[in-house]
Order: sequence, then C-alpha cells, then structure tokens
Amino acid sequence: MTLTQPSLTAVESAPSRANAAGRRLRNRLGATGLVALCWIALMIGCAALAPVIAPHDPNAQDLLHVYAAPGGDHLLGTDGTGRDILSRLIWGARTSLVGPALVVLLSLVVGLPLALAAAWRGGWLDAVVGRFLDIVFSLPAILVAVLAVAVFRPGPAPAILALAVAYLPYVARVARSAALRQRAMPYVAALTVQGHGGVAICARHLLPNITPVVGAQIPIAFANALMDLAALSFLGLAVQSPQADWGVLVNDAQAVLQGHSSQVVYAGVLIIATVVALMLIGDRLGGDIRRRRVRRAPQPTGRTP
Amino acid sequence: MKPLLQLDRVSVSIPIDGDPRRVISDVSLDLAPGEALGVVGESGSGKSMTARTVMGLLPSGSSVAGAVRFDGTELYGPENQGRAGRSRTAAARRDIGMVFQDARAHLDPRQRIGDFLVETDRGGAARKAAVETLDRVGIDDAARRMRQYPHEMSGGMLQRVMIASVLLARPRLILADEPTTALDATTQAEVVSLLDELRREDGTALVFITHDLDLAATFCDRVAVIYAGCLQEVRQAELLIRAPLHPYTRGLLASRPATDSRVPRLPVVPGRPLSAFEAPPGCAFAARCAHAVDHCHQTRPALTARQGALVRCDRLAAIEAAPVPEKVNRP
Amino acid sequence: MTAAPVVDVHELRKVYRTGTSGPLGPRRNEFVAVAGATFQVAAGECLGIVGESGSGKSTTARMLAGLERPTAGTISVLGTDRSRPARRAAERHLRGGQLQMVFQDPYTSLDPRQTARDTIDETLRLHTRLSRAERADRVSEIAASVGLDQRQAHALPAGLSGGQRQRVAIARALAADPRVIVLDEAVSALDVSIQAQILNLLADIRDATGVAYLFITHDLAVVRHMADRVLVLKEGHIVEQGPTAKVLDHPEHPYTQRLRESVPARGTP
Amino acid sequence: MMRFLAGRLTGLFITLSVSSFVVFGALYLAPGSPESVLLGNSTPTPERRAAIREQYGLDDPFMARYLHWLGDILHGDLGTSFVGNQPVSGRIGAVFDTTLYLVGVTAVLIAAIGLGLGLLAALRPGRIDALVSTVTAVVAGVPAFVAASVGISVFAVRLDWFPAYGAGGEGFLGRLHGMVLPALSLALIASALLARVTRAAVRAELDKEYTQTARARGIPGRLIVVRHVLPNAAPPIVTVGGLLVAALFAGTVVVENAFGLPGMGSLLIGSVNQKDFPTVQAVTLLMVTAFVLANLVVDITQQLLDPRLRQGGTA
Repeated sequence: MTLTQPSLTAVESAPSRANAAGRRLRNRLGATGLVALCWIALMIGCAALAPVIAPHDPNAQDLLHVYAAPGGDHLLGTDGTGRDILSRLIWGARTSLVGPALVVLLSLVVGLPLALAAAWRGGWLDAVVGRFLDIVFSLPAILVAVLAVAVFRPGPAPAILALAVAYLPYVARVARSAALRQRAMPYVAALTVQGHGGVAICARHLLPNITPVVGAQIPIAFANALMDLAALSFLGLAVQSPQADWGVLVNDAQAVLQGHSSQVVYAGVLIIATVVALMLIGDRLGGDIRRRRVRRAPQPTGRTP
Repeated sequence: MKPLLQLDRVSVSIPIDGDPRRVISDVSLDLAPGEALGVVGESGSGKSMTARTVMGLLPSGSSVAGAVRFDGTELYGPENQGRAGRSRTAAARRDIGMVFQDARAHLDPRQRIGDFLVETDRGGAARKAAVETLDRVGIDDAARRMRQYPHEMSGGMLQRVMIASVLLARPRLILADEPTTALDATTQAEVVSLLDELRREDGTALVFITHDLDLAATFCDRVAVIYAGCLQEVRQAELLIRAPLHPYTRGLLASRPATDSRVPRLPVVPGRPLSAFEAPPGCAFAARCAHAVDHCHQTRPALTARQGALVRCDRLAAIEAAPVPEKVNRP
Repeated sequence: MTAAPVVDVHELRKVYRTGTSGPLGPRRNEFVAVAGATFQVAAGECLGIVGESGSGKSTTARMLAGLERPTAGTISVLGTDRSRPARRAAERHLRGGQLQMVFQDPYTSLDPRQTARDTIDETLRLHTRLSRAERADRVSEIAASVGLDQRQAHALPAGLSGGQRQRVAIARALAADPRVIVLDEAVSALDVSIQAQILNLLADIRDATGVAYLFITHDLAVVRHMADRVLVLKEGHIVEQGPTAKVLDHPEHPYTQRLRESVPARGTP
Repeated sequence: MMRFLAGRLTGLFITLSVSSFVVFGALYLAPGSPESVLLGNSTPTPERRAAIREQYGLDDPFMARYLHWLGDILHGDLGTSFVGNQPVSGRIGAVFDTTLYLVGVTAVLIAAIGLGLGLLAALRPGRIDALVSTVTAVVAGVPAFVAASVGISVFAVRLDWFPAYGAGGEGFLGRLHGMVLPALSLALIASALLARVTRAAVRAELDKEYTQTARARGIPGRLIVVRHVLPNAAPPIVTVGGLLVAALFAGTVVVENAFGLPGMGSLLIGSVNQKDFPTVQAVTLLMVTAFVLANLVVDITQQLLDPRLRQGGTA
C-alpha cells in the first residue's frame, strides 16, 4: 500500500495561542474525529501501560488450555499454545504503534528540511531533490523493506529503516509543493525585500505556513506505515513470532484452518480500527484547508501586471 | 411598453460558510426591450448576484423571494412551480445570453472553440453561422480559430468568443458580468464598443455589470447604482454622471481620480463597502454618509421617483444645498 | 536635478529564456521583458510607470527590489549599486533600509499567521536597535499613522478587509524607514472608495517623510493623481516619458495616444 | 509530443538504473563480507568460499561487477539461484503468469468498484454520498493481509465458497474461482482510494465556472456531466488509478503468501527465507520495472487525453 490520500490540513501550532488552537482543533475534528482521537489515545495507552494492564504474560504458554473459549481467566480465550489472546493484543500495540511512529518521524526529520531547502533554493537543488524523490517514490515501500530484510537479518530494525526511506517522498513531496506555493506568495517576496535571510524566512514563515498541510499527512503516513509494517510482520520479516504484534497475530493460519479464527479477527479489527481512525483524523485536519480558503469578496481584479 | 425583464421586490440569500446570508434585499427593476442598463457597485454590493439570479446560476441552498419575469414568463415567483413551470423557465432562459468576467475560466479547456460554439445547435448550418459570428466579433482567420483550444488564445480573444457564442443564440437580452474587468484598457475599449455595436444592430437588451461607473456611463442608456444589495439610484446615464443625486453616487464620482484633471486631495467615502447581510437597520449607507442624521439610521428610505430618476434617500433636499466639489484643473 | 537621484537606472534589461534544452536540441525562444530602460527618481519624487500587462513594468519593479536578477544594465539606489543580488546579510539589511515594496494582492502579501503588529515589529527588529518596549510604542505609532485602530492592529489578515491589509503592508514598508517605496499596482485590487483612502494615505506619507515613490499602475487616472512624472512602457521599451499632465494631455507617441483614448471619458458617450 | 516522450523515457532510464544500482549495491551493505550473505547460513569450507568469490567476481572492482551483473540481466540472464543451482529466470518464468493474472483481475475490480462508487457519490450528493464516503473510509483501512486472513476463515473455512489455499481449480473458471478471494483482498484499499479520488475530482470539476456557462446556455445537466465534467475529471483519476495498479505488484507479495498462491510474491519471500539472494535481486528489480513501466503508461495516456499537451511542450 504505497499511496497516501491527497488532503491538506491545518494544525494550529502557534505556541502563543495554544488553548485557542486546542479549541479550534477540537471543533475542527468534529464528533467522529474526536471518537477517532479517543481510540488512538486508547491504543497508545495500551502500548504504554501494557505491563500494567495486560492480565497475563503474553508469551506464557499453557498447553492444558489450548484454544480456550473467551471468558473466565482469559477474557478473549487462548491461542494454539494456550497464550492469553487479550494480553498478546495489548502487548502487540507496542510494536504495531512504535514502529510506524519511528518510520514517520525519520521520514519527517529527513524529508522536511530537504523539502524546505529545495523549495527555497530552487534551481539545481530543487531539480536534484525533485528527481531523487521521484526515484524513491517509484520504489514500492514493501519491496524496499523486503530487500533490506534479505540483506540484513529479518527483524523490526531493517524493516523500519527501509520503510522510513520509502516513506520519505510522501512527506517531502507534500511539504515541497506546499513550500513552493508559499514561496511564490508576495509576502515572502516582501520579506526578501525587507532584507531577511533565507533561513529566517524559512524557519519563521515558510515552516509555520506549511505545518497545517504537512500535519494532515502525518496521520495518513502513520496509518500506511502501520499497515505496511504489520504486513511485513505478517510475512515474518519484521517483528518475529513469538513476540506479540498485531501483524504476527493475524498470521495464525493453522488456527484458522482448524476453525479458531478469533485471534486473527481481533487483531485484524484492531489494525483496521486504528488505521481508519488515523485516516479520519488526517482527513478532518485536511478538510479544514479546503473550507478555510480565504473567501474573497468579488473584487475588480485589475490587469495582471 | 411592456418591460422585457422585470424584477419585483426580489430578495436573495445564498449559503456562505454553511449559513444563509442575504445578498440582495428587495430589488425592483424594469428593463425595456433593447435597452442597455449599467449596474454599478463595489465588492459585495450584490451586482453579479442579480444577473446570476435571473440566469438561475445560484449555488444550491440559495433562496429567492419576490418575482422575476422575462418577456411575460415568470422565472421566479408563485406561478413558477412544478415541472411545467421549470420547462417554461428553461425555454425563456434560452433567449438570455450571459458573458462572464474571466472568459478563460468559463470555457472547457479540453473543448475546441468550434465545438463550443455549435454545442447548443448541432445543425450543419451552425458551423457556418459560427464562423460568420467569429468574423463579426472581430476574430481574424475565424475558420482556423474554430479548431483551436482556449489555451491557444488571449484573454481578449476568448471574451470575443464568449460574445460570439451568446450572439449565435440570437438572445433578446445579454447579461454581461464585468466582461472587461480582467482585460487591458485597450482591449476593454474594443470589447465594450463591439458589445454595444452588435447589440444595437440586433436590438438586444443589455445588462452591463461593472465596478467602473465611467465605463458604464459611456454606452448604457440608464445606470443603476447598487450598494449592500439594494438599488440606491437609477438614472439616465449622462444625468447620473453630471448631476448625481444619491450621496453614495456623488461620493463614488468624487473619489474617483480623472485622467484629464487633478484635485489636490481626493474626497473620500469613509469605511468599507458592506454586503446586504452586513447592512445595519435604516439606510445601509448611513454609516458612511456625510449627510446622515438619526432618521437615516432608523428608517430605511424607499426608492422614490425624483426628477426622472429613482433615488433611495430621505436627505436629498439637504444634499442639494451642498455643492458637488468641482474638479480643479492643475497640472 | 540638483540633489543626486535616489534611484538611478541605466540600460536595464531582462530576458527570459523559455523552452528547454531537451534531448532534441535546445528549443530556444527568448522573451524580452525589459529592453534597455534608463530613468532616475529624484528624492521625494513620485515617478509613475504605466503600461498594459506584459509591458515589463512589474518586472522592472521586481529588479529594483532585488527580486529578479537583471540580464544587463545597472541599478543604483542612494548611490549603492544593486545590479546583482545581495550576498551578505549586512548588504541585505542596508538595501531593506533604502527601498521597500508594496504588492497588488492584499490577500497574499501578508503572512496569514502573523498579526499586523507582529508584521511591523518583525521589520523593526531587523532595521532598528530599539528595545522591546520602544518597539511596541513605535509599532503603535506606525499602525496609527496608516489608519489602523487597536483591534485591527492586533488582528490576523483573515480578520481584515482588503484596504486594511494594504495599510498593514504600507506600515511594514514604513517601519524600515526607506527613502524609496516601490508600489506595484498597490491600489488596483481595491474598491473605488477604498482606493481613494489609500491614495490619500500615500500622499500624506510622502508629505510627512519625503519618501520617493515608484508608482506602477495600468490606471491612467491614478497615475495622473499621484505621479509627478511618468514613463510609458510598451513591450519592455520606454516609449515616452515626462511630466504627467503633459504626457497625458498631449501624448506624442501613438501608443500613449491609444492608451489615453481607451480610457472611458467621463460622461460623454 | 515527441519531446515529452523523450523526457519521460530519460526519466524512466534514470529511475531504473538507480533502482538496479540500489538492488545490486544492497548486497554490499550487509555486515560481514558479501559472500557470507550469498552463502547464507551454511558454514562454508575455504574452497566453497573461494568458489563463490570467483563465481561472483567479488575480487573485481565494484563498478565492474555491477556493470557485469547489469549486462547479464539485460541479456535475460538473471543469474543462477542457490536453490537447485538453476537459472533464476526459469524460476520466475514458472510463476510470472500467476502474478500477472492476480494483478489483472484485481485491476479490473479496482476500476469497477472504485470508479462506480466514486461517480455514484459525486453525482448523487446527500445520503448516498455520505454512505459511500463512510464505507470507503472504513474499507480504505483494511490491509490486504487482514482481508486475506479473515476472508479465508469466513469464506473458505466456514462457508467453503472458495479454496482456502493454492491456485484453485483447472481451466479458466477454476482458476478465476481461486483468484476471487485474493483479488478482492488486494483490491479493497485501492478501490476505496480510487472511489474517494474519483468523487473529489468529479466534485471539483462540477464546481468549475465552465459548467455555469453551459447551464447558462441551456445545456441539460446530464450532458454537462458527460461532455465536460467527466473528460476534465479523467486525468487525476487516471493518474491515481495508474499508481494504485502499479502498486499492486508489490501488494502481490502479501496476498500470494497469505493464500499460498505460487506467484512472484511467494517466490520473493521464499527466496528471502532461503537466503537465495540472486532470486531476491531479480524479482525485486522486475517488480520495480513493472511499477515504473505502469507509471509510464499512465503518463502517456495523460498526454494523449490532454489537448494542451498534445502539441508538444513538456508536461
């Protein structure tokens, strides 16, 4: 899954107006947006507090109670080797959320400055960066990860690093086009005439103005990274079984063939719910830009100079 | 003589950011067949909404009160209900042509000029008529132009194509919504004289919407000045320019610099133009009017006939006393 | 011209190379935006530049402000040469203090996330060594001088009308205390009543500070009101120049005559 | 038009050469010496190690090896697989058609569901639009491997409508029968995204001013949509559609493994697990090539559709 939804957004991040921003964010998200936000918070809670809230040790096998039905000691039953499904789902949240977070973070840390520099300098740098991003964009994320895993040993680290590289163009291309749009605006020209330097203008003006646009891409890139990483774990190339991870939990073919598909369904639902929640948040944040475009009263536009 | 177009106490609200906002309030206006009426107003005055209401190009969720009649058919109003009403309206509207401000945005970029012109009338003769009309609107090498796409023609030429497409339908009324605002001065002069000459030849009525009072006065029979969604003054063009009655018209004329003379300092209409939904009770212009008194802020003056004009102001007597600042000829 | 001109432009030229040098050989077509413009602006003078779209008037302005690199010719403002873009920060600051610019579209010439006060303050931080308190007073002073009240001064651009935004843009230019302000179609996008207010404001500023204006416009009436002298530009060439009243009342060049005739005469059909 | 094509082909060439370099060079990023990767987990005797070094010319300079390897590939020699020492191209040839078949069926599904729902939502605002938007929002979050696993447990194991594993029955219908679940799993997200992009593109064109001109001229709504709105909405839809179909090649990796379909995806994962590096290199390169070629096809159709670009001038 290598494509993000084209949507722009506004996350007010001006420090001096934090509470106003909070209020605006809340009403911009709307009801469904808030529900999505609560779900994500819940998942993050599970990941962070797994040791405290998980009823059992996720890896403790109990061969006497294999495929136990939900209820009693095991709220959601046990898997093929008697491990508590609920605990494994809770612990699974860790790798399934931390992984994508790293991917997005890495691609942001590298992608954003690259995009800003390219948009500001223009000329050859913009051409080179543009070409580089196009090339990386043409390498499907899953293939890059598979290649990395083939070279190093299967495990989360190579998969996350490879995905970060593959996801670089998502963030960078959106940031670069947004930055180029802002750069063409007269207010940037005015700042140049004032005598401000490139770095000052990029940091104080371009970055804050593209933050809403980039902000909307983050939850969507996160959702895609989550799906890709879980797919790799499903294939046994990222998080290795028996460690608990949603992707690993979905890959329980023997249980399914014997008619015990509860674990697969629970893990699948968790992934779908989290991904949909993230995409909803991204969409809501993106939607704002489209509505908030300045509605100009019909003006005599005069001749374009 | 029965009016060709009649607006009877028309009020229009359109959804802005989700909630309905009034953009035209209680406009009544008659247009005689073959007459050219200039509609002049600043931003938000509702001038282009008036034309869009007649053409039925309002955004979904808009509401229209009052009645709009064209050549006896009711486009809006009590009788215009149900399927029969709508088909009558559609038939009537085929006799009305509309020219927009930004011709390039109003043409399908993927459609050749020729296909655009004949789209409404597929007949064989249509192409020949289209080429003739392109000549008539002053486009050179019309046959070749038929096969060209909009991106291959200048703004001025595209506007002529729009006019040609309107003339092809042999309309009895042309609504022109700031047709020359986006054009250069020289092109504007050509397009305006073209529009005027062709409509006179065909006896077509014209509603010319603009923010440029002088431009409208040069070729319109009457000019209507609109502010905050309602008409302030409707008058014969020369009289309106030479001896404006309404303080807003006087203010606009005085604050507009002239090309042939200069005043040391421009008299100014303070404040900014309001839309109908922003207008206070009483006279909408009161907040910006130098002659406003308490009465103006409370009661909304009626559009009354005076010296052959229609004016919406209760302070005309007092204003008459104050002279119009004369232009001082100083290099 | 006793005092040295604040702006001295000599044989200014700008050529855009469009078309790409693709694999099938370079497809070279050149568009000459400005072909050899020579003019001066005296201290405190308002020089008008008129012409239709594509005449190169805006390109000339952008070259003066250092936003475009001239292909040839020299520009000097207050004696310092600025034919080439500034490299060092000190040079950029110096130029900012000499010449400022106001743009046409009020809706995109201000940073949407910055209030009017912050916009003005940012210029003061760059061009003055005033303390924070001193700057706050100076900002209020400048804001008032361009006709912005308290509410408007603290508002974001989204909360201001077109006219009010242009006032903020003018305030930002004034904050650098320049000797020259380039006004690139600064009133063209405004309504008639707002346009008059801004033109009067610009006249007041000029009387108060003695700043020189380079007034770019397509509107002959506006240039008649504002400019002492005027240059008429056609496809990159200065076809006529001289005192405004003379050029407009007795145009010699046929193009100027055609421009003059295309303006709707007042009231005579 | 020609100049545009030339521009795009050079772009393609650059992209492919860089990706081939990345695929080849990846081997040398590995910790330890390259041959330890090539040998995988078997402990090599000195002779075996020397033989491998010689066979892969590991002593020649890096660029020489790369060019040599690239030369072989261009001549159809995809190197020799460690599994049974047979040529990689043979192994790929055997499975290539399954993947193409899967991608083909999925692409048809995406086009049908995506365009259908997208147009429905755009042209029927209100309840239907809201319903489609909600459905596509959820479906866009169902990754292929989840759809596959849940699909198998419901439709194959419990309802037994479809085979749970393997390439399905004989003949056209048999094979198609075996492809339904995999194709559906792979098509879910892509069709949801295509539906949303289609809706957005059509909705955007509906708001464009030229539709007002048409309405003002009395042209009925249906004709405006067919003659003006859809042709103008086509380019963004074709672009995204092309991207989604191109991305399917990578998607097959997950679905083929979930359903045990003998395609390139299964071969790739199998080779990774067996440390059969030459096969991994070849399959990855082929998939990237397929992806890039699909994008080129999309670009070219864009050019043909858009009159503005048809008379030359770069896109």
